[in-house]
Amino acid sequence: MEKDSVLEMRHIYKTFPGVKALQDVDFTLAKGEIHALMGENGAGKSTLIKVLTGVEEFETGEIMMEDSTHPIINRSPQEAQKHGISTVYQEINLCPNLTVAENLFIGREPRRFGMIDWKAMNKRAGELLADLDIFADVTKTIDQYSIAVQQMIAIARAVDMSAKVLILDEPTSSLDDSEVEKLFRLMRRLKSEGVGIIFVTHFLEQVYEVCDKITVLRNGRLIGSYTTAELPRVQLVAKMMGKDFDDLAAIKQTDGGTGSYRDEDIVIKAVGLGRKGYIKPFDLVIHKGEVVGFTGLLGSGRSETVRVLYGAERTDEGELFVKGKKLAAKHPIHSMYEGMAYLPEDRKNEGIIADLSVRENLIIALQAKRGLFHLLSRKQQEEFTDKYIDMLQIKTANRETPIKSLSGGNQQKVIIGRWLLTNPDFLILDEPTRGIDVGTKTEIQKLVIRLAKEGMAVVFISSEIEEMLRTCERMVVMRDGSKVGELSGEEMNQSAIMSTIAGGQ
Amino acid sequence: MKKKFTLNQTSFLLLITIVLFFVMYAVGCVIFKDQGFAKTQNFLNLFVSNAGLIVIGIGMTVVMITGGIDISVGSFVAMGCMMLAWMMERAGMGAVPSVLIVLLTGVVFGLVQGFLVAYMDIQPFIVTLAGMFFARGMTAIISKDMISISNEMFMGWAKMKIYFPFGGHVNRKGEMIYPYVYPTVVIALLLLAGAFIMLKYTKFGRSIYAVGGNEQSALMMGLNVRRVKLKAYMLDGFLCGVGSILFCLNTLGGFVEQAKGFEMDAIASAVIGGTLLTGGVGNVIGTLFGVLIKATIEAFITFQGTLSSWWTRITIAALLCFFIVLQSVLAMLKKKK
Amino acid sequence: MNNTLKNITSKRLFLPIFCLILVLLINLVTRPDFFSIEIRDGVLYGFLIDIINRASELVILAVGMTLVVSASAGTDISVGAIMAVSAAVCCNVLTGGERAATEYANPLILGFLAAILVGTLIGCFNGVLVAKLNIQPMVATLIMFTAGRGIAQLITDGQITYVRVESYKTLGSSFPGFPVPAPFIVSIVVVAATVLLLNRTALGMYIQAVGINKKASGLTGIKAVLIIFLAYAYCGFCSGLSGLIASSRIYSADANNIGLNMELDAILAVAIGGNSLGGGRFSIAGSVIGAYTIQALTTTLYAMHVSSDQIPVYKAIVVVIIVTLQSPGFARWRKALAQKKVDRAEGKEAA
Amino acid sequence: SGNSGSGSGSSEGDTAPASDEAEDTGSEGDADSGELITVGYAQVGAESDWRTANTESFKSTFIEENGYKLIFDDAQQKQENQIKAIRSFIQQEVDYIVVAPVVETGWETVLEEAKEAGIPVILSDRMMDVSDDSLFEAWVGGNFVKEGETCGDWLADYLEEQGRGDEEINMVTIQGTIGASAQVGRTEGMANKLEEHSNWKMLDMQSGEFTQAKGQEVMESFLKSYDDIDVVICENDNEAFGAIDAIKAAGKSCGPDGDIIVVSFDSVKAAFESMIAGDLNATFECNPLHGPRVAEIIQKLEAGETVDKIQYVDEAYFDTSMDLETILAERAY
Ligand SMILES: Nc1ncnc2c1ncn2[C@@H]1O[C@H](COP(=O)(O)OP(=O)(O)OP(=O)(O)O)[C@@H](O)[C@H]1O
Ligand SMILES: Nc1ncnc2c1ncn2[C@@H]1O[C@H](COP(=O)(O)OP(=O)(O)OP(=O)(O)O)[C@@H](O)[C@H]1O
Ligand SMILES: [Mg+2]
Ligand SMILES: [Mg+2]
Repeated sequence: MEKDSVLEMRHIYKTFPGVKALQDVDFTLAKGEIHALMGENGAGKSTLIKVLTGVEEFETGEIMMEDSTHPIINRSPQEAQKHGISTVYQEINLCPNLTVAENLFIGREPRRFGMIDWKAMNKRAGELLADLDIFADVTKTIDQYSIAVQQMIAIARAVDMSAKVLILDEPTSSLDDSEVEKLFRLMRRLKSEGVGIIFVTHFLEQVYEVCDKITVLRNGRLIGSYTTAELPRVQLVAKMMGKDFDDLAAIKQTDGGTGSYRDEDIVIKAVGLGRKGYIKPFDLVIHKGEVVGFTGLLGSGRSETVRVLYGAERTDEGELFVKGKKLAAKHPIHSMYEGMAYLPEDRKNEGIIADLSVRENLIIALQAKRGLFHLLSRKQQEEFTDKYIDMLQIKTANRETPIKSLSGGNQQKVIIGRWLLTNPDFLILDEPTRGIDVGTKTEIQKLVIRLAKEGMAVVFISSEIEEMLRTCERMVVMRDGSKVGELSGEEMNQSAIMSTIAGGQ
Repeated sequence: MKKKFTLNQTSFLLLITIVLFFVMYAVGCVIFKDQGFAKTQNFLNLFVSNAGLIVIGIGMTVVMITGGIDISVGSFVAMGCMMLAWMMERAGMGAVPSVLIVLLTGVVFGLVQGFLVAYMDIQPFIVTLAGMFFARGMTAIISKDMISISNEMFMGWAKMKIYFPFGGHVNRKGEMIYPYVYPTVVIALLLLAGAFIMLKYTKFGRSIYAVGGNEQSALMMGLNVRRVKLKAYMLDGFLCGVGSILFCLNTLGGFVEQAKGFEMDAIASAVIGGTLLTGGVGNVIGTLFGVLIKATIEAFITFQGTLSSWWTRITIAALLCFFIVLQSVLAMLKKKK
Repeated sequence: MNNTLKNITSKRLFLPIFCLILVLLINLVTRPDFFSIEIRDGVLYGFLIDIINRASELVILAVGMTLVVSASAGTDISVGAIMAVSAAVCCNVLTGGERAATEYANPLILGFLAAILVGTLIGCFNGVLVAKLNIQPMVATLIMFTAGRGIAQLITDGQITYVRVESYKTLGSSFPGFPVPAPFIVSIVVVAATVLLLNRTALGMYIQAVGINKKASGLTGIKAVLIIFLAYAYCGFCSGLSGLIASSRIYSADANNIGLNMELDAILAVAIGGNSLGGGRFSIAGSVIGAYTIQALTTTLYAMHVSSDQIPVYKAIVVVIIVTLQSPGFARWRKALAQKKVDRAEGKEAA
Repeated sequence: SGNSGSGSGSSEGDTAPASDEAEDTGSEGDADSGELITVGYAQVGAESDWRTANTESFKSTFIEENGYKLIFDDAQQKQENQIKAIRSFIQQEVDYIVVAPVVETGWETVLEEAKEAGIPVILSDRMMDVSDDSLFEAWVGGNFVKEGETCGDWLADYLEEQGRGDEEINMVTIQGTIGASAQVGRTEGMANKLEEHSNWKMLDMQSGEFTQAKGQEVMESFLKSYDDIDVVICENDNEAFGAIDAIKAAGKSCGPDGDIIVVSFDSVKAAFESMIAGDLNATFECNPLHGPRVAEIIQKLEAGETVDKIQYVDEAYFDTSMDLETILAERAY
């Protein structure tokens, strides 16, 4: 082993049926280093992490750790933890039935006289979260919190384990800027304590902000390891995609024709719509061809609001008009008949249907809209599937692969495809770019703008404000479950948004 | 922020169960007031006659929390009773070694089932269904004929009464009779308390919940999921051993058809008590009340005393249905709020 | 593309078929005439015919059970009791309420319809409890499991009701001039109709989607509640139908014994067919093979003169072997073993 | 709630029943109501027609007109339920407890509880295996071993009559549910007779679990294993019906004019119909009408008399040589 390195992986090979996920990959992590692992969706980042931590077995290769004289193999995450590797996986892994405190401490609960000391555990959990500025009741079960909070808790758990190696697989995908900032502070602290950190993300700014080194994977192969300072952004992207790519400048909102919408073009009109205890009544109008963003802090109720619009959640006050017709959806299908589509933020629990194939996952919404007895012919199904695999560049062994064995980003693309296929008039996208690589992300943003141009009304939620500024014409600002403002045109900029979010305080 | 006292869904379900039990018992006391439903002894009989079920319900609850199920318990009880009867009556063994052997058998049985579930990844329902067939068949292999127990020490345990110093009444012969329980009740309640503490305050206990809540997550959080499951089934096996001994102290013999359908009683008790078959949620206190509710329903039927056989079944089912639906509706109302 | 799909399905069913063949082959050792089939009285006769004949009820139940398991990740333990109710209703309609009759009091078809209707209604009741009220399947169906035989006894007044009319026995024996047992034909029709229904409509996909992820399928516009309800109703329908066959075999309604313990065999058939009891992906063919495996096992054990009270022990052992052979744990172990062999070979080469 | 059935001693409860009796029960009834003898009856279940008839015999005997109040409990074939029921009867302070035990074992403690409470216990159908005889007052039931022996004797006579007395006779038995006392007793009785006839050969025994469907399945298997079965002994009528179907399906015939002799036990009505149809040769009765006998015992105990501990009910047999139509018309079950 090189001196100073805590972890070395050499010549790692891993094959899934139909996919060579890792081929001859090397990876070295030094002490006190933040090391970015980069690559497109399906490049093999998560797989590399999984074979390291024993979730998956690798075929050949070796893994060396700082203090071991011979190669180690982790057969389970438990063994990996014993070797000082603590991990936050891409898909959040917490037990929904346990409290926040337990999720933080399970397996290493504070004990007194051999018995779990709940008081101490809750207290320490509270401190830990306060440290990270997360405000959550540690005695509540975890399923009562949004994805973002859960992600913070998963991070808190990993961080608290005082490991030698900390692995974060896309921890920031659903966090907004302030949370990301908190996380970075923490990472820097751990770094100064000598912890080696592997950091997977699709946000280039974040990489350049905290990482010392970058390792790039493409199609399961190692492209190279570089020092951050020596690898310009453009080159990084080129290495990831295998071709030159101008990542950001690509899109700019062209015609921000605010106010130029006619009343006939109203697609959605909410009057005093609300849900007691969650969403305070709000009014909202969305026109044909408009992209409206929802912004706010973590847990401000953005997701909840769009769920109410879609009819995924019962409303108990107010009215909703879709294209002038009153809609009281008892079931999402009624909203779908009116031309709505909704991409939920919780991909794992509300998006993918894990054991179904890519094909079935893609066509299922369209099928549901057509009805039970109008089965799409196999040929049609396959045509649609191929079209979207091509259009969204979904990386999959074939169309019959179960969606659960796709990489996170590719799963997301399938779900986006699912809704596009229904050809909606009103499309709700809650964090559509979560976990999607830079290349495709811009594609998706372009797609949204194109669809809007073609006459679709779109609601777009993202924890990344810049992304929203690029795509949206109007922003709805939420705070504590109520709509506190609407910004458009000139007033739509970062600082204005921030001050609206902060509101009177 | 003001911290409101809010019950979460699970404790709410438990509370419903407990309240409904007391309401039901009170109703019984009113309806059958002339027939002695309200006697202390009648209440204690709920425990006396169900000590074995309580213990087995605990084991069932534990495996159900891991997301499993054990439908072999009824057959295992039959086998356990038959083993006890055979060892003491046919092989002339003492009561103590016989009891120990049954306990050991329980643990081994649990070990094998647990191994198949945890390490071979076979579905619990199927493993324990095979266990059910196996135990029932073994019972027949040990002896096709029923065996009556007459071992002195064992009979001594069975007949030992623990009297309460109060609440007595005068019987028809004019003697004062105080309410009593058998040691089986004490054992069952002790185990219940032990299981409660184990589930709430030990690492193993919490791991059981974690595994049931989300196996994949539990694994990724670094728990040894397989070992936890194996241990849960072993504990269940041990409790089945104890349960069958308690059962045998009540029925004092072994025969092939014994405890048929007992697994359904245990599962129903656990579920009525708020345990989810999907795992991750459950509480042994709930299971105790589940048992008591079932016992009370049965007591209703017996006190009523005019139902024909088929009406008995239908009435039990109707009461069960009423109870389960009420529970579910209340839980849904609470969720809506 | 289609070929690869076929490869996967055939692989999926390979193990269950293999197990069935294995069970059948055991007989070759002990009983060479096991596989002989002859025609007696214009009907096929032999052990193999017994198996496909006797398994019919189980096959039909397994079809319904598969859908229930897939859609709700739970089991319907009331199917045996439903069989009893349907038999009771049918016989009672046909005898006009008498305990025995030598001619129909009502047209035969009326009895059949009534029985199947009642089966389906009970299925609907289960469906409402599970789908609408969110009660756990096993507990929801426990209600009918408990009440079913009571209802059947109530209908028949606690006694066995006989329909002593030759035509009533048809369904349980054979159609005139047709050498294949009638129950077998009925079961094959049910299987075929179900497969068609699932594949020609989106129902198959919906059921699986709901079983895998209820929330997600709800958001994509599938009415999960309705789908689960339908699965239970269909299972009730299947149970009603197999109740009829069982009743026709004994031309009577025996509330205590028709369909006794069938629910366990039906669930077992689903599992032996390689389906997960955790819901989701399913294969009807697998369940059907599972059902035949179970009946083959029972018939084999009878043919080997195993006493009926000890049969469960052997059944348990064979079941454990079958499911172990199919289990992921066993596959892992086999892989590890193969790996070791490769390693050793490589080691030799190196040396 | 407190309706006529359960409302003990409530005055409305007694005036409610049929008005045609109002005059003669009017005054007495009220006086009687205090003296009604309460009987707690713990029945096994309703697992067969025989059992239903058995229950009916109690229900029709212990009626208020006869001075009784019956508290009926159905144990659903579970012993633990019966134990619960007896405990409940004790709490209800009934005057007598009647038990038709699910099994013979395991009654010691609960009977002692009854004894402590001073309630006499009477058994019906099955015996109880207890160390202390004084725990129950009397037992009423059939003699299964004797039934088996009667069957053997009948068979010997019948074969003699047919001139096959010295022939080699091959038999099979479709047994009842293994371990049930009817199964044990009948198998034993038949075995006793088998010893007396060296030319009788028992080829096989297999349980048909007292059901028609299983009986048929077992018989199918027998027929495929043995070519020359002369006699089929079915340990209840239902099994015989199944066996007959299997025999016919195999292209053979049975009954008095057939190849195979079929006999069975219990003598339910359907068995008579089967004999009339010429399928079944004979059936041996197992009398379910225990109610009146138990009532008799209770009356004696009330009068302070002693009673016999063991009391067999009368049992007959029926074969195709009798006037079955007439007998059938008179039978209660
Ligand atoms: N369990 C599995 N079975 C089959 N294929 C798999 C499995 N897991 C991953 N793969 C495949 O391996 C490849 C690498 O996936 P991986 O999850 O490592 O990608 P990733 O780099 O993490 O992508 P993302 O940025 O989208 O998270 C993908 O093509 C994926 O389809
Ligand atoms: N930090 C938090 N503290 C307490 N509750 C929270 C928090 N975050 C989310 N919640 C819960 O989530 C509900 C709203 O969540 P919702 O998912 O709609 O928010 P969001 O604006 O989409 O935020 P996110 O970034 O988490 O997706 C709130 O009513 C609250 O109960
Ligand atoms: Mg990934
Ligand atoms: Mg959100």
